[in-house]
Amino acid sequence: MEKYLEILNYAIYGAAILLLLIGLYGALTKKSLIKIVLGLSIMDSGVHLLMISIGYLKNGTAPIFSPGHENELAKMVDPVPQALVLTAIVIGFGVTAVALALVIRLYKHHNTLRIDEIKNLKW
Amino acid sequence: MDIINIILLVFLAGALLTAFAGKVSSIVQDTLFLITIIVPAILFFLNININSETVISLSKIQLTFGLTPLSLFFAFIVFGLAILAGFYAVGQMQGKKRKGYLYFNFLLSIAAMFGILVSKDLVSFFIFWEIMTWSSYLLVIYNGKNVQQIGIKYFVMSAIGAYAMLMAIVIVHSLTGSFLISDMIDGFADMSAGMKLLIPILLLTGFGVKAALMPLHIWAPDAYSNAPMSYTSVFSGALSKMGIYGMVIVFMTLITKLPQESLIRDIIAWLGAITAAISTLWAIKQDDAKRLLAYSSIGQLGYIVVGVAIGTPLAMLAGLFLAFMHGVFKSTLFMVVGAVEKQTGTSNLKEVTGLIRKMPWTFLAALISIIALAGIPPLGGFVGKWMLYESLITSNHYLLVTLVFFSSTAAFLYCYKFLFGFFLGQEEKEWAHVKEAPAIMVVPMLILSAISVVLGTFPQLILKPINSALAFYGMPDTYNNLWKESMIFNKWGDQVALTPIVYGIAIVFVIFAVFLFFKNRKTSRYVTTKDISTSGEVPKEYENLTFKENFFQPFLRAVEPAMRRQMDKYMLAFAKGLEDLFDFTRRIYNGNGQTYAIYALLFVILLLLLSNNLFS
Amino acid sequence: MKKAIILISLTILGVYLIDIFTGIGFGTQHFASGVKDAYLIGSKETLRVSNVVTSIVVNFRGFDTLGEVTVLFLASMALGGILYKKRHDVGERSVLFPSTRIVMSGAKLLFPSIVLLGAYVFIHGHLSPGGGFQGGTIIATGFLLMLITYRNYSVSHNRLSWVESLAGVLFISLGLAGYFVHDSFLANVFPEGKLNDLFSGGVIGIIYVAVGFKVAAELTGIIYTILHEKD
Amino acid sequence: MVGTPVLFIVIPLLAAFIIPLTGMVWKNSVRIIPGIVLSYMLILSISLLWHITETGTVIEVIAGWKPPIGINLVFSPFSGFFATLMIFLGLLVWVYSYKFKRNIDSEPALKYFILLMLLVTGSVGIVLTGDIFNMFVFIEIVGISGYGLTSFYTRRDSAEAAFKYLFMGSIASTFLLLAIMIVYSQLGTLNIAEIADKMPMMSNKLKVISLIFFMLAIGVEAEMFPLNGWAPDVYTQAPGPIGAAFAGIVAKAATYATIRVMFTMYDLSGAMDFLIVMGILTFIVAETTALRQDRLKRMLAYSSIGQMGLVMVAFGIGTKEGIFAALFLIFNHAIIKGLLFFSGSYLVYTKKEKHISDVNGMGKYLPITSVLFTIGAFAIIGLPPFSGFWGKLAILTAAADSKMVALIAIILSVSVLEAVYYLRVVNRIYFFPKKESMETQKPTINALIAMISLGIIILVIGFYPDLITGFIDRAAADLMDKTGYIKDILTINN
Repeated sequence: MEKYLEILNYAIYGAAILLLLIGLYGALTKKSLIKIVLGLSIMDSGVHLLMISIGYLKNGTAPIFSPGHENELAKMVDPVPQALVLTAIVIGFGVTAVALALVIRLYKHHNTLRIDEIKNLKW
Repeated sequence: MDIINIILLVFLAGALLTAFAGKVSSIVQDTLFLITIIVPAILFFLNININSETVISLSKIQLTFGLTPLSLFFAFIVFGLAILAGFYAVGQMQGKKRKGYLYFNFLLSIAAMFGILVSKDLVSFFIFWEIMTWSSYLLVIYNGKNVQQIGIKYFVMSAIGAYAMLMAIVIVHSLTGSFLISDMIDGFADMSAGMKLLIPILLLTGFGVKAALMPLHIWAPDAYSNAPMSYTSVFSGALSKMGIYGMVIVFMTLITKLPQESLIRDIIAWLGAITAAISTLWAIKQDDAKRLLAYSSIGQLGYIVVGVAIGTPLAMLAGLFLAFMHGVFKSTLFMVVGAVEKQTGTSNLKEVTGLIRKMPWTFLAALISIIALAGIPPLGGFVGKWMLYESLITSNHYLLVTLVFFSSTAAFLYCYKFLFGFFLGQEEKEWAHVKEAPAIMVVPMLILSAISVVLGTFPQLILKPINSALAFYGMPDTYNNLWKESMIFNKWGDQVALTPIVYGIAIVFVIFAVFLFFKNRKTSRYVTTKDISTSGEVPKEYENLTFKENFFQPFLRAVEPAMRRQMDKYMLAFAKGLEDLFDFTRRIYNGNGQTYAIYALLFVILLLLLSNNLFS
Repeated sequence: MKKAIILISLTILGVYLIDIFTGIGFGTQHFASGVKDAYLIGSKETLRVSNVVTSIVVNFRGFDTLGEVTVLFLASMALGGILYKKRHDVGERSVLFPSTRIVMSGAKLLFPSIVLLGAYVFIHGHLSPGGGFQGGTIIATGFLLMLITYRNYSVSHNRLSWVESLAGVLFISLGLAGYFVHDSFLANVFPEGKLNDLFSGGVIGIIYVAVGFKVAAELTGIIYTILHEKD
Repeated sequence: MVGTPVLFIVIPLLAAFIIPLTGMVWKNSVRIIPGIVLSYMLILSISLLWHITETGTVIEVIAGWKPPIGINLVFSPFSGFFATLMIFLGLLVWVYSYKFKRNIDSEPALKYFILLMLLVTGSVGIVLTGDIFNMFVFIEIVGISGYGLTSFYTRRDSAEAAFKYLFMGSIASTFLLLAIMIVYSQLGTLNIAEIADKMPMMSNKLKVISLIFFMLAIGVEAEMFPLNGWAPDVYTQAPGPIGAAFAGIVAKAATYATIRVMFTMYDLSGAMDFLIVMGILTFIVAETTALRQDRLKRMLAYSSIGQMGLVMVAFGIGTKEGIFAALFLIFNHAIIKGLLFFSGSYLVYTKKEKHISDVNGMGKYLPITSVLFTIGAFAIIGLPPFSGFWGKLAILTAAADSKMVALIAIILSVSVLEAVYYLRVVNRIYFFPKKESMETQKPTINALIAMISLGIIILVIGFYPDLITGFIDRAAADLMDKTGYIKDILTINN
């Protein structure tokens, strides 16, 4: 039983990696630009989840010295990945916004969202 | 500041000034151009000092300049031709466009040749070599005819040669830790066997391109014939000699230390001889005088290479002597073509006829140079060829001498074709207006012709510097014992043995000519070619009585199999194949962003799978 | 074929990733000594900021945040460039379904409280979970709500620009104050105060407020630009 | 000393935040302020570059926290060389495009200058930062300003190019985060110097895999072979001078990142050989593709990619000579490619398709631009006496000293191709008849200033390379001194 729980511990890693792979799969196989952007976002989320879970400590607390918990330093989870994820999320948001704007323009320009039809620039 | 630096700076400043002086006035530009050629020449010859060295120190590299006797000899050729061709160019460029462009590149390539000769280290050698290449490249495409093919061909071949040389240079540097030519020569003996073979081959490739050696010669016919003739005379006369200069150094210093010495010598000599033979045949076939001379140049360079490659003292003497002679007479001939082209507007041998009376001085120069080219005594060409044959025979290269002799004889055909085409034959109305070229063009030709004549009788004038040049690289001193080397010299050492005979013949000839002149003074009458009505049939105006069409057809038909395989075509096919291949490979950039992302994924996967082997 | 290759590749990638991360282990301390402890102690002792993530984001790694804010700024600027139209028609937006009266009134009702919540989140960023980014995002959602509910609701671009720029300038000026006073960019120039006080952590709280304003303005601007696209 | 490294980042950002406000009042300020800021950065970086020759590397900590706790900026001879070069080129791009388009007063055109300034800032940040996650942030800044600049012209296929760039860029950034996290999970630090110091503690497997992810991420920006599909599109579709900025600034910064990661952070033995292989692949594929291009800017783009491949090879050689060669090549590439993009975009300015045949006969109509293009072409081929020659000589010497004869042969044979396609263009400029009905656009004064100054630099360095070899030498020595770098940063007392 404990062994299975041990494996369950890794479920969050598994989920994150699965998200990453799903996102990548979507970005690489879907033809619609919107779906590709979605895929990229999902991929990003997967990595963010992975980052957060790396910093986790078993039975840890949030890295906040709230009143009454000022001395729980050893139990606190690693705050660094959380800070990094915050930055990464914001950056991911910016990139997604730009991507969607580009998609809008591509659609206006080519009147299609299929990536394999938008190939004016090649070779 | 050493004199060499000053000369180079004068060249550079002069070139820049000349290029822009066209905005001021044409005369100023011409004057500046000539000054820029003459001043360095004077400076140079007033300050010849074999032992001095100038070093320009950069943090990584030291550029060393200095003179050797060999480079002094070549500097004679370069400066002499440059001055004469310079005057000629001023005449030829009268009223043409892009004068500044021509002058600039002309000066730059002269400067580069000078730089090559005074370079004592490989880097500055290479720098000047490349400057020479691109400045001559810019002149090859000067006429704008088919530049994409001709220019690129020239540049690609040059680049192949230059990069082979560069490869040799950096390898030498890595092995000896120095760029100095003398260090290369000293350190050569200690190199590994593979490097010993690789370095001379790479260097010879580099020099072989400029010397138009088979199979690296494909650029030459087009390049020589497409450049303006004032420059081609330098191009063929002096610039190609830079290849010979390099070859002489390689053969005298590096090849001698090789175990495979005789093999390489034979291969290069054979290549030279084959070059000579094939290009002579091609020259016969040409109808354009420029191309004819271009092929002829390649052939002549072939002889020179044979001489240099065989490498016995006599062969070396012959090679370098021929190099000098070739510079003299071939540049005269190119000048002749240029003059004819300027006056008639074409250089096609089929079209232009009967200029002998219109351009007598040009004809005289052409005649003398053709005689020198063909190797007929008593002009300079004969001495060189004799020495070459003799050296080949004494070193037991009988097959080689046969081939050389064959091409030399075949050369008569195109010599005749050239002379006949322009100057003899019937006078066409079309060319009735043609006048003699301006003096500024004719005088350089005549001066060069005079040199051909003088050297035929007094070859020692030039053999002496050649001898001291060779002695510098350890060749036994032959100058005082020339008679031991060749039967063309008499025991007194300084005269051609045939000279009395030649003089005898000449005197008889002159007396006969004078006799004829006086005898026929009253009775002679000028007739045109059409004036043959006495034989019963009056030719019409339009009937072509010259036999310029299909000149030497039977002969060409006989040698045609030998000419069917053209290096050009193979190389072009190769280039085409490469381009098709690249067209295929560039399809990996198929324009689909998703595909690029898939590449990225595959890149990662591949690296992950190979990671154990890649990194450890 | 292509899909098969991708699937296989992704499987391989997945196997490698799982292999790595099971190797790393979950829920345990992976490294002997890292910067983590220094951050925890520094936040408590020196900066007196109880939310360690905030002190990392704003102070220890404040430079990242500056870059992050710049990324947002750039994104809104690039967006404006990409979706640029000659004349800004501020007229009605096209919406699939016009909102009902209930939605309209509800939105009006919710909007102030959303903004207030956002403000609360970024003002207390150094005390509790939350901060400038989170608060700013919440405020932007308020604007989003208004924008999708009311067809002709408009936000003044100029006003957004002002907020955006001033907040950015405030952030950098506070940083530069540290540069001039303590020779180190972003160094604290205000008194630290007491742990778990609203006015604690010196500049950190103020910077996070600036970040909150900036993020709110930028996000709103981005949403506004995209919503104004006609297809 | 005019300031410290942090001002390289802070001043442009401050300006970027202020410009929208001043722009409301005085429209031209949007155009002028970036120029002032870039000039200030140039002065700052040059003075710092002189300063460090006496005092050694300048390390600045942010927020008063010493490394590895805080983020630090490192202005060493190596990074300073890069920073100065990039800022200089950025300033020239600004000068060139000051009045690039007549209709530049419209709103998005004004954003151009801010984006340009932030592109330079981001690249300088990549180079100066001593923190791997901070580097990620700066890479994203560069990326987003790159997307914005690429899609600047709404009429062209620029959105397509930008989307491809973004697609690759976001995959890259995902993997970059992954790699950073793997490293962090093992070593508990993000500081490059400390990572390098602690690297032996990491298991070999994780080392290799994280390095691969790093290579994917940075390889995209550094235009490494299978990852560079976006690059030619972006170079082509972005406004002319931005092509120069990508070649001279972004690619340089990415190369710097590659070297920092591979050389300083990791101690894997096969990494350098790997760099050589990837570099030579990039070089060959890009140059052969460039040979078959019929559009001018696309040709220049592929050529630029090829040159970056050569730089990678030079770094991969790994000896001090190799790094010297790489830095020299980088310098050359920045100024020469800059000149080529600058002059090339005027040669085909009026043409929509920008075919190579559009330059036919331009020598007569745009004489100065044509001469400058020719100088650039000759220089990039590596002909003396232009500066390109010294770079080529340096890399060949370095390769020869490391006994890589085959490498020399490959480089030289591909260089022949390079000569071919550049000379094709030069031939067309001068010796082909001009096409019918073609108007030309004379370069503006500021564009001429930018181009001529680049041309002069090419010539001056060609004649007297010692002007910069000192800096390059110090930079190479600085990079080679890995332990010195780690020690400098970890023992700083500020």
